[in-house]
This record gives sequence, C-alpha cells and structure tokens, in this order.
Amino acid sequence: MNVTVLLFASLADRAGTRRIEIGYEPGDTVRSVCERVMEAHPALLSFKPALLYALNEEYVRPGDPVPPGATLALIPPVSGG
Amino acid sequence: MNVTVLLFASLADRAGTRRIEIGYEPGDTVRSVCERVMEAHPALLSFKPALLYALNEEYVRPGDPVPPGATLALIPPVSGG
Amino acid sequence: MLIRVTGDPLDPAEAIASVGSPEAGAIGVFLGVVRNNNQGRAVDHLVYEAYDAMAERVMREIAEEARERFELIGCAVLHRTGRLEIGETSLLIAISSGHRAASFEGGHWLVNEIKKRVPVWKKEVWEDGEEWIEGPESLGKTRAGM
Amino acid sequence: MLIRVTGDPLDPAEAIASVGSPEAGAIGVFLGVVRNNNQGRAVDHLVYEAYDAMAERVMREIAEEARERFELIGCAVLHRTGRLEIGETSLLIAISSGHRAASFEGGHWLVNEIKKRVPVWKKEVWEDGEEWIEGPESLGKTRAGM
Repeated sequence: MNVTVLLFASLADRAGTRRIEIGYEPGDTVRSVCERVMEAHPALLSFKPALLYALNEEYVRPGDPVPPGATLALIPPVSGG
Repeated sequence: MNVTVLLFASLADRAGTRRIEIGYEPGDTVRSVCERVMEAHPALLSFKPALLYALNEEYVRPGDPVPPGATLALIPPVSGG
Repeated sequence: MLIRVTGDPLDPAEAIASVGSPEAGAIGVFLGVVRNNNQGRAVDHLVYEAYDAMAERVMREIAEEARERFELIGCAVLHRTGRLEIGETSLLIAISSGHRAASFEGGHWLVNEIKKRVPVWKKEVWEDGEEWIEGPESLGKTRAGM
Repeated sequence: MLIRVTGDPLDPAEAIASVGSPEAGAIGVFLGVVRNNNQGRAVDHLVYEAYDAMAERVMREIAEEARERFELIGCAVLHRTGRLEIGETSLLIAISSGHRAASFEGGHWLVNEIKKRVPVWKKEVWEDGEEWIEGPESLGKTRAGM
C-alpha cells in the first residue's frame, strides 16, 4: 500500500508535481512520511518549518499515525479570502 | 408670511394632517412656533417631550430663531433602518 | 456616493457596483430586512415613512462622516419607504475599503448612526392593529404613554 | 447552508437569497475583492488555488461554528479559485440574523477564521513576476527566505 501526498502552491511549483505516491511503512506518522518526501525532494526542506498537515482532509499533528492508503496533504500557510 | 409646519408618523395621524400653515410672528423661535401648533392641536401635546426639530431640513434647537417662510418639521423619535 | 430614499425595491447588486473600485480589497453590505416578529408580536407588514428630502441629506452627511472616519473608498446608503412585506429590504448599505476591518467597523457605525439620526419612521401592522414605532425601544413606552 | 469552492464568478444575489428567512432582521454580506495593489506593488491579477474538498469541509465547520456562536439563522460561504482580475470577488459571505450586531460581529469573525484555516492560496502576478503569498504577511518573509 502507498500513502498519497498532496502538494499545493509554492510546494507544488518547487517539487514540479502536485501529487506523490510514497510507500507505506509500518508505524508511519505524519512526521515520518514527511521526512521521506523531503529526502526524495530536498527542495521542499526549507518549507518544512511553516507547514501544517492534513490527513484525509482534516488537520492533524506531526506525531499522528498515517494508515496505509491515506492521503496526506502538506499545507503551506494559507492565504485565501 | 407664514411658517410651514410638517408632521410625520404618529403626529400626522393624531393631528389628521401632515402640514400646517401658521402665521409668523416677529421673534419666533422653534419653541414659540411649536407652542402655537400645540394650542391649535392639543392632541399633539403629549408628544412634545420626545420631539426633535428640523428647520429647512436641518436639526435645530428649541431656542433657535424661525425666519418667516421657513419650514419647521416636528420630528418624533426616528425608527428607520 | 449613491444616496437614495425610494418607494422601489432596493437592489444589492446596484449598491455593490456603485462602490466598486480597483483600490478596494473589501466590500461590506448590510441589509435591514422586515422580520415576521418584533418584541414577541407577529408582524404582518411594515409601512415606512420618511421626511424624504431631509432623510437623503442626513444619510449623505453620515456617509461622508463614515468615509472620513473609516477611510472608505465608496459608500452607498439607500432606504425604502412605503409598504414592505416580510423579507423585503428596508435599508441597504454598501461600503468599500482597502482592507476588511473597515468594512465591518464602518458598516456597523453607519447603521447605528442611520438608526439614530435619519428622519424615517416605521409602522408595524399586526393582524389586529398597528402602531408607529418611535425610537428604538418604543413599543412599550408609546403604549404606556397613550 | 451554501458552501462552495468554485472556478465560476460569485453572485451576491444567490448568497443573499440562500440566507433569507422570515425571522431574519439583518443580512450581512462580505466580498473579498482583488485589489490593484498589495504592500506597495501593482498587482496585475491573482491566481487562487484550493485543496477543494478540504476547503469546503473547513468552510462548513467554520460556518457551523459561527452559526452557534452568533446565533445566525443562515450562513453562506463561497470561495472562488483560478485566475481573478482586479475587482473580481474571491470570497463571498452572507449571514442572516435576528438583529444587526450579529451580522457585523459574526461576519468579521467568519472572515478572520476563513483566512486562518481554509486551505486556499493566492499567487500575486505582477507585470514583472509572480509569487505565492503564504500567510497573511508573507511577501517579505518568503523573499528573505528564498
């Protein structure tokens, strides 16, 4: 099973993609998945301090578990309105 | 010359008219004109404590002079909006 | 500035268009609408009466003052008169500003001043009677005084 | 409740109609519109991007919370995405309430929460470049960090 990672705005521009499929590893958390994404796309590292995370469309914390098949969104600071 | 007195809302209903022409007297003020109106229409007396006054479409005070030919409006507490 | 006392229905789109500007980042709109109840009584409809010419003059004064106080770009104030049914709009305000805070603070101030100063009166008509509402809390007072 | 993220133009009349109710005495509307300048730079146009499904979910949560907090009757929140020209509406809110205070306080709260929590991002496009605006004051920060 994979985890789907969604990128938006400047992250999508920098990574050159809006969507990354990454292999699930037992015990995965938001933090561990995010770290593997950053290893594959080191250009995203500088964004990390400001990111929020959403798992299946709900905000979650870095320590929260990520089940296989989940969708994890990396959310840069929002600027809607 | 006359002074035109305008009545609105409950005052107009009570007086049975929206407009009263009243003779001008030298030295007339808002207060003196208003008193002559109330003498002619005693049913309006109970409204007096709550009234504001407008002379030629601007709020004025009871002591302000009323020139001949002026239009004096008796303004009950407003309730627009 | 769009300032109007009218017997015709009020159109938010017209008011919004009138305050549009390339410098505006926010537009605030307020509609006062006829509610089916007031102070516990069922309202059938309202009748608004205005001292038309003076009402427009006072609305313009208030709009000018709001523009200065809140650095508004555009300001529209419209009041309807005559018979209004439940759900119809009696008061329509639109203001534009660079940023959003002014559209809420300025709008609130404008509505409050309009309700205090503009010579307009409303008559509530119930199934079994009617009464001029004079002043913000007058229902009980007028009755007691009469 | 009318909650929508869409690429189509936002229509205030639709939002106002959706919050109408015989119990409503006040309707407040807020439009966030594209301004021709930001922090001293001339803006040519904006591009809004949303995490669509999540944005609608968060907008609905915020609307429900506003309804409870401010005793709103109806609440509509619409956000537009894609390319927006100067003067076009990016955010449209309409709320109805029994009395007017809630329409200003509730509206202000709603806009603030939407700007904090809804996953939407805007890109400013100038004549000579473009940049994703991330966070309310990010223009300077992102530049410094890049």
